[in-house]
Amino acid sequence: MGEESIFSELFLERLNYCIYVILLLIGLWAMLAKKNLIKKLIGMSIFQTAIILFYVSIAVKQEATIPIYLPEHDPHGSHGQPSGDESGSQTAGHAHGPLALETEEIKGYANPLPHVLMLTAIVVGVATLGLALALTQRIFQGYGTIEEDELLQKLDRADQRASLSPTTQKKRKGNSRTKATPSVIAKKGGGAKTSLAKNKKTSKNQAKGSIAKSTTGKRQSKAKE
Amino acid sequence: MKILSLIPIIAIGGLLLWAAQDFPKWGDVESPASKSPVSSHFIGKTGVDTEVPNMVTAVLADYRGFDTMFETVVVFIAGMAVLAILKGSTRGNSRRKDHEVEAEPDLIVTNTVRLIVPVIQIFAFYVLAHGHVSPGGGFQGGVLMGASFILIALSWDLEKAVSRFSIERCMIVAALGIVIYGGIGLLSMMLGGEFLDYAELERVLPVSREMARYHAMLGVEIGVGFTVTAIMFALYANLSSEGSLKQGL
Amino acid sequence: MTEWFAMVMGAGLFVLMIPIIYRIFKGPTGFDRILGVNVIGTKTAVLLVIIGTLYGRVEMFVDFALTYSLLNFVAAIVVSRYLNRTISLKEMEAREKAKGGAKA
Amino acid sequence: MTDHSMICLLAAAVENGEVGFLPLKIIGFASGVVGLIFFLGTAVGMVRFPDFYTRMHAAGKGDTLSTMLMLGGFGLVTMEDFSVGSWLLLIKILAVILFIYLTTPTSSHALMRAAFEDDEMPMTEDDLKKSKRKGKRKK
Repeated sequence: MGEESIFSELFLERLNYCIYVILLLIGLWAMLAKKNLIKKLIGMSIFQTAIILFYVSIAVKQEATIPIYLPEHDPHGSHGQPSGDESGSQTAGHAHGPLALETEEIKGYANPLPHVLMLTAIVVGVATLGLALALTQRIFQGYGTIEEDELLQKLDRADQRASLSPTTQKKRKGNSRTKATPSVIAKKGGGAKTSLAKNKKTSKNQAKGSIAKSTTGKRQSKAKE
Repeated sequence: MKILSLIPIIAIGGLLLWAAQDFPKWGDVESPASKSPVSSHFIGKTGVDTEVPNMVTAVLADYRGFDTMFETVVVFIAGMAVLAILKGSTRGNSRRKDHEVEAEPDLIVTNTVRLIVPVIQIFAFYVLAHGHVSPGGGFQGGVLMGASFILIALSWDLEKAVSRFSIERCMIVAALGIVIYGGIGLLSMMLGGEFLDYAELERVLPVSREMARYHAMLGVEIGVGFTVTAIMFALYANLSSEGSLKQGL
Repeated sequence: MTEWFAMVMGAGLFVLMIPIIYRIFKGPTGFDRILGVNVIGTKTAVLLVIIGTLYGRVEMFVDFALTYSLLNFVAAIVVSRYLNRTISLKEMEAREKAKGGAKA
Repeated sequence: MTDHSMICLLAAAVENGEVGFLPLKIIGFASGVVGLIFFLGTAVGMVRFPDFYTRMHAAGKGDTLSTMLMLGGFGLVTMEDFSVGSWLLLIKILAVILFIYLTTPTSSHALMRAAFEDDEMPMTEDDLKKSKRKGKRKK
């Protein structure tokens, strides 16, 4: 009996919360288990969506409409006269002046506060997502990868190299290994990167001319077909 | 690693599902959020206080004005941070430039975009200005306006869009939006009220206290719209071209 | 009467979206998936109008429909442009690799 | 089935005198149902057609036309009275229709172009025969 009632309470009457929990867990799992930084960001977005859905569903009331006044409650009274409906006794006196709604009428509108909170949350979510994407791009430029384990390996290697070189050893005497200043790492990683990039660049410049030719060849063959 | 991370996730899921039993049912009228005096005050008194039919706009721009102002500042700071992160990164870009594909703008897409971009911009103004009576407001109008510039950047290339709306101008417009918002707040403070107490603007505007709040809300939304437009476009331009502002997506 | 019509139309749309979702899941190429997403996005504008009719506030929901169709168009253009670029980038990289192998 | 029940409902409504502007409503209902039929064509085409370009043909055309018809039908159905508000509503719905008329073909064109640059070649008759043979062998 107890088991069944829990089941019906959870999966029949509160199905929406189950959906949000599943969405949230998908997002959390992506953030924890995926190695790719972009996939982690996608997980973060899914997590955020679950939270937003949860808040919006709190605002739902049965038999209620969206939180914008209906024409009969419009403060300016320009759209339609109340003309003695259920609220007629109150509004008949001053048709044009706005009136505070009564308890019964308040039940007819959804709660606006969660909508406002989520509106701002969405905007801030976009801003943080943009910032995170920018950081990811910078990481890719610096290290050539956005896979987490490769990134950690490269960081370790850069750390070791930094600890071997005498100039940086003086600087970091007091610090522990993990506290290596980020600028040193960035320099080392960047330095390695530039030499690689230079090598690549020369080979690419050589290849460029032939690629252009081959692409035009491809186009022509397409056109013939 | 994947299996290891499943353990806390299952634990969290179980906890959340266990807690979900105590939550109100779907659409419950008696739920704490719907029964709270804050909610019923917002629903019942918005018309009296501000004469704005759209409660969401009223709560966003008036009752929670501080929140929205710093929200706008957050958007502005995010745009500036993206600019600062990607601006100095010319080193990585050289790697990509050799690759650039000869992507000439498509005739059909450019002509369609030429037709609909003005429509989108007018619609964005409508959404921004009509946000008091229909769904809309500063954020939504700003996003639509930013989308029109992004559409230009997509169908031609980024240089064309940036030549219309350069990043420096973007940041100036974004800052201008915040200045408009804060300026309205400061103006109401100078007129004897508190910060963002729009009702005091009745001394400047030839309207009643409620209508002063109504019109001040429109000004505030315009400020928000400026900032969001500029930052949306700046984010797209910087992220799609890795900070070089050339070629783009 | 109008509500009946809206309900029938909404149910019909919902049922007919299922084959398209099947195509999104199965689609041999990525373009099939994007095409399916685009179709569903266009139909969502209609669904928004239907929901507005059911709630009796169409004049509010039409704005949503217009905005949604607009952003759907932007998304389709973004995706096609992005795929166009990444594909040619990949092609070039593959060719470079082949070239390097031949040289070595 | 749906058409039959719709007609029954419509007849009942006419007898009761519920329907205000009948011709407009009937045109609206009819165009909505026609739009649904076109969308059925799109759905079937998306599943049944063999390669990407034929699917795009089904999606691009059927989707645009069915969306326009359905929205137009709803625009006519919601014309309850000829007040300013309902005219505004009709104009807004017409704006959505115009927008979809312009943008959906364009986006499918852009997708088609992207696919063509990707060396996704259209299926020829020989390919079709081959795939049919394969399917028969599988069965």
